[in-house]
Amino acid sequence: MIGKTITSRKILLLAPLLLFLGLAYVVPFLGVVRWSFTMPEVGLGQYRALMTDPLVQSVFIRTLRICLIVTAAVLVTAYAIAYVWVRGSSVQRMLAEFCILVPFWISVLTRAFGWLAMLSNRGLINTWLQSAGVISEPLALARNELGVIIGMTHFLIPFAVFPIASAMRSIDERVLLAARGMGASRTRIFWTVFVPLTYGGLIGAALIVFVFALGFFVTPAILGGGRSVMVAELVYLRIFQSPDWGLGAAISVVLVLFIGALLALMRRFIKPAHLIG
Amino acid sequence: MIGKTITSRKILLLAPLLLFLGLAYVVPFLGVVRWSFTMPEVGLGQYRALMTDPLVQSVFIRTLRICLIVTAAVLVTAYAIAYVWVRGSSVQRMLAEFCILVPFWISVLTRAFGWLAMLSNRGLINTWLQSAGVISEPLALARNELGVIIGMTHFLIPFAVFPIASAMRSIDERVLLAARGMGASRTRIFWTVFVPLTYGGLIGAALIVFVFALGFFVTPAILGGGRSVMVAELVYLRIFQSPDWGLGAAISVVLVLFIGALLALMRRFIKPAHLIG
Amino acid sequence: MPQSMQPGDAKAAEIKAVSIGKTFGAFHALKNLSLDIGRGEFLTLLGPSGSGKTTFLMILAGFTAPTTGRLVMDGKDITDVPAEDRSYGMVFQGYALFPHLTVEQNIAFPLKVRGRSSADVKRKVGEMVERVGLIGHEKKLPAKLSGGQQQRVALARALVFEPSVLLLDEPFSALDKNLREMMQQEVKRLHQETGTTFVFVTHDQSEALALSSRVAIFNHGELLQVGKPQDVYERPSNRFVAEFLGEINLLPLDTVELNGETAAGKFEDRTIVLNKSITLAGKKAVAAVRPEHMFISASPQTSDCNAITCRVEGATYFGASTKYHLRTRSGTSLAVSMPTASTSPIAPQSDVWVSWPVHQGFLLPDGG
Amino acid sequence: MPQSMQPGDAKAAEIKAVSIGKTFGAFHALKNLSLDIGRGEFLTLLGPSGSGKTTFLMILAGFTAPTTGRLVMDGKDITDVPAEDRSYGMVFQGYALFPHLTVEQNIAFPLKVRGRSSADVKRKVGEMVERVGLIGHEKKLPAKLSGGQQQRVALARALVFEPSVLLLDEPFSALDKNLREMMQQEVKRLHQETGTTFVFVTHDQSEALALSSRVAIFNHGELLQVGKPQDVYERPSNRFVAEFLGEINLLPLDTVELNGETAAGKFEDRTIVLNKSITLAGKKAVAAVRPEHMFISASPQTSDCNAITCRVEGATYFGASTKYHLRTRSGTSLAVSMPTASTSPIAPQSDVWVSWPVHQGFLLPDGG
Repeated sequence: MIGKTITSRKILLLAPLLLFLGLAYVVPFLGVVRWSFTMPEVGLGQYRALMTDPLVQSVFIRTLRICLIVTAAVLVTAYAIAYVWVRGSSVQRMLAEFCILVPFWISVLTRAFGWLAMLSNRGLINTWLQSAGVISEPLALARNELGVIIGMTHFLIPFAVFPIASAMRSIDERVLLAARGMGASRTRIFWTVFVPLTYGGLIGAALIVFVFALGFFVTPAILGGGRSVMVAELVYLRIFQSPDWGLGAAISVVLVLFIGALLALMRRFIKPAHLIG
Repeated sequence: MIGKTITSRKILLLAPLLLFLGLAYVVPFLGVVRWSFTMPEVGLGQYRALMTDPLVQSVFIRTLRICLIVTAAVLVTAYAIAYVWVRGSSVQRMLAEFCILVPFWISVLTRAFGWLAMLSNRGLINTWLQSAGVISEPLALARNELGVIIGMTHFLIPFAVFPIASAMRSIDERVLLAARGMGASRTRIFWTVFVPLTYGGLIGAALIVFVFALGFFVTPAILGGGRSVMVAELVYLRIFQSPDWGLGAAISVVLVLFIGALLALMRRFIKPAHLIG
Repeated sequence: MPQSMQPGDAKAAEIKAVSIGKTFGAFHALKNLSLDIGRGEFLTLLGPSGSGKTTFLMILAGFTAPTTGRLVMDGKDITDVPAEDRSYGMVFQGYALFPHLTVEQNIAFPLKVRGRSSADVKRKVGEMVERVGLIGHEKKLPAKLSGGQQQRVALARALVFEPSVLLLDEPFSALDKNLREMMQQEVKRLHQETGTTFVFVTHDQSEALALSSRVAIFNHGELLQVGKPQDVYERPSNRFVAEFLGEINLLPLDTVELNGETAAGKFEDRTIVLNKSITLAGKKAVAAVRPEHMFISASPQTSDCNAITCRVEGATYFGASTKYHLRTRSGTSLAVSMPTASTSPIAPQSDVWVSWPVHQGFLLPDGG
Repeated sequence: MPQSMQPGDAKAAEIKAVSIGKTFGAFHALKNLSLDIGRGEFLTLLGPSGSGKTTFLMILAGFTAPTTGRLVMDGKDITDVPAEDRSYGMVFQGYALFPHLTVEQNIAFPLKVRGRSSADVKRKVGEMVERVGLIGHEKKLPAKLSGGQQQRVALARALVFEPSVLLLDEPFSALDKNLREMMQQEVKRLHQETGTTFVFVTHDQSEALALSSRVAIFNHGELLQVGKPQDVYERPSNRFVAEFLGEINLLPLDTVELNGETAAGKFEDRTIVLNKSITLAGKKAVAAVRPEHMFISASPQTSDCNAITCRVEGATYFGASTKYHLRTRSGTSLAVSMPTASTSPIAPQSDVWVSWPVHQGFLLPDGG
């Protein structure tokens, strides 16, 4: 009943903010777009190279494969963590909170480093297994694609926990009680009531994780040891190690357009509130 | 009235999850802790170095200063964006959503690169100003501490927007109408009603941003051009460029403890729901 | 009581709404509504949800602009005056207290907005706290108060600056029955003490009848009837008003003859005599009688009464009254409500006479 | 109607609650409560919020374990049987429908859980959809239904597997008045048709009186009285029950003398004769009379009536009845509710006689 009337006064108030948003977000991106068409010379040359260069192509395919595996791994783990967070005892909640929030805020690097300490040839796992006599040569756990997937999954879990936990939290406790009262077992309730009611959060989490994984750079660079080059890293290599700024810019533009398309798709299925927990 | 009873069955169900959380989060960190005490030799040597090394000290102080400036800059901007997002017209909301979500998901690198395209000596701003005859020499906008602050602020804004927007969203529209009905001007309502009702979100955002900024690494490395070394970058340099794994591990441990202390402090003031939007 | 809040005070305003219309897109929330609100009266806007009553209140408050029509207060056109300049008191559904301010600060807010001196603010807030019975709670935050206490803070905050009009939007909907009745008496008392014009929105017809000097009944964005509680309850102008204000029995009449002050029609071969509340030019009509105006007896009552035969189908006990469910010979179902104490139990499935005084029945148009 | 759902069906269960206690930390939600629920009866648990009525229902349902005491169903101890094995139907406050399932799928859920054949499920769901009047809505999601329709789905889902007990937790609290009355009749009808034992929780005393075969009144975790609606309304065992079930006038008596079937006491120098509902061994007591059992007249009524003099202070119009606010000579305030039609208007500030039949008054202990 209470209509929000947008008065002209309100629009005047908002104008400087909109100007700021444009300057902070739109203009820098336009700079990248310009570079992609002008470096080293004006034209579509960089986009043509992007379509034909077999190195670039193979990097794109590897990126896609890793991102899909990571998304699946993240969703399963994040669902479990969100479940403990939302429905566990108060001690379990605190523990889950700690596990989710602390790594979320500690730099990517410090955590990737933690994983190296676990997985590298000189790391905990190999040291333990060797000293226990289980293996004689260290296992190749880090600095390859497996390392990338473990590291990325670990990094992305918190981003998926939030939307899933939010969906779980919005479930009416009485709906679950009602199912129990009708004689349904806990397993049945979980699969036929609880999980379907969290689909919104799951879809949101899947899109967030996939998009984020696409733009992933730091963890693969460290854990993959340069052998699992992914798209975002390619941008970095092209810009800072070779002087090929134009191709780097072109890759950036393609990445942004792809992510934009995914977002547009997503808007049709779920509300933004689901995405941000 | 509906008590959640934790049955022993439930605890059994949760046990593997707790085990997983431990393996994924606690053990890797313990590996880092071990390194900090054992490399290159067993003892507190690395922590002693950390206390006395003037390079490490100055890096810590610079980190703290930059993080505080960034936190302030982020809060102001994020508040404005959250306001447009929560209370603007539907077009404004979509625009704000796009501006918040897209950069949030595009890799750190691609965005830092966008800023370089704006701020570098060959970038948009300097090119425009030079061609307009305003300046003859390019301004030093990137690859220094100013560049670091601009890049970090830009990167961290979305993390602050979510908790602030969440606090704004939970304000009862009728409370604002009530204030208007009593004759209060829009400015008065904003400062005496609207802003105080978002304090929870603001505190949450400030802590998130500050903690995140502390662990910051990638943006300063690119935009700062190696001159504004911050703590997390120091970890990286110590581990990958020199063989000083022990000091890197020690710095990591101190970082984690500091962040843990901040989190503990925060728990006393605000609910986790406020932190994650 | 401060001098300025005596009944009949010049501060009470009268408002004329002229041809107010409001559309939200294709939805007509209000259709060409005209209504005069008298100085110092207690007017209740009554209707089901979505009937437009709250939209009208929001237009009165200035929070929503009407699509068409004008609002005139004390002879001045206020259609375009924004809410903050109308200075009406308002009590919202859910109270809408400032959660970050104490009771005292909540009540002081409108005075501070008006730039009153702090001594003045302190005195007025103290008076108001006393008047609504909140002494001892001044320093508490709203979240620490019970529902009734929050309601009192909302009333105090809305009245402290002596507004010329107080608007109340379903203020008691969140309270339980006993508390609701207590707060109703409180609001009635405050109306008498302050003499301010009260405009009250509710969907509860007994609340409307008990509190108001006049009731305006809304449905589908239209104003159906305005009148004193007795008038709208006992002489509703149409079927919706009749049914919304309480249960009613409807007997279809075959032919209706108007006859001076009364009307007569046939129901199941018996002549029913009714008050001629509306003029029906030869159309079909129904006789309407409220359940509490009918009574059950073994033989027909004749003196100034109508009577029909019915079969008892059941009874529902409500404490003070018992409602009997009956069916006439032609199958029309009837409800008769009688004081529990007044009758010996009536056996189900027995045949009885249902009678009612001629002046208690009235005519309504058929199907509307 | 299927054979298996006839009234008096063996499927209806009887439940004995023996010394049930429940504590949450230091809070005693239920204190040593014993109650027998008869086979096929409609028992209502009535009380204010926080009185323990919902806790008791949750213990009956098996969602909450009692701290002390036992539950016995048809002679079998079920205290430790989990909710999913009790197979009671339950209707929750707010319906608790599965939002992702259609009406049909919601109703089919308990049958599928029981592994019924799909033909059986289809037939039973079809029957139930028809019985609750939801034909044409089978494929809709709950969000597309009105409040009343959602309520019907909740009832259908709770009854489709022919439970021996149906538990209802304030099922109508979200509905508006007209719809609530309609759904009350629906529930009453379903109770008669199925013959199942119904246990109903509400805080609305008129709902409790209208629906139940027996009412159990709770306060502060204690069961204060159990009885038929007429018994608890007209012969409450203590002041809380008397006041919670409806308004009541309390006249403090100086001395009470018991005298065979009646008791007599002094109020303002007049002898008041009352039914001796409780035995008061020489203690102080109050005479209790409901407002609708009193009437106002110009001269005292003497035949089997008590009468006192009062001054009229005001009147509130409620449509069917008008409530007069009066004060006795010694300052006790009284309310008298009379059918609006039955009296000529009574002028405020006039002195009148208030009378009531001897059998309508009863004694209550003073202060409790």
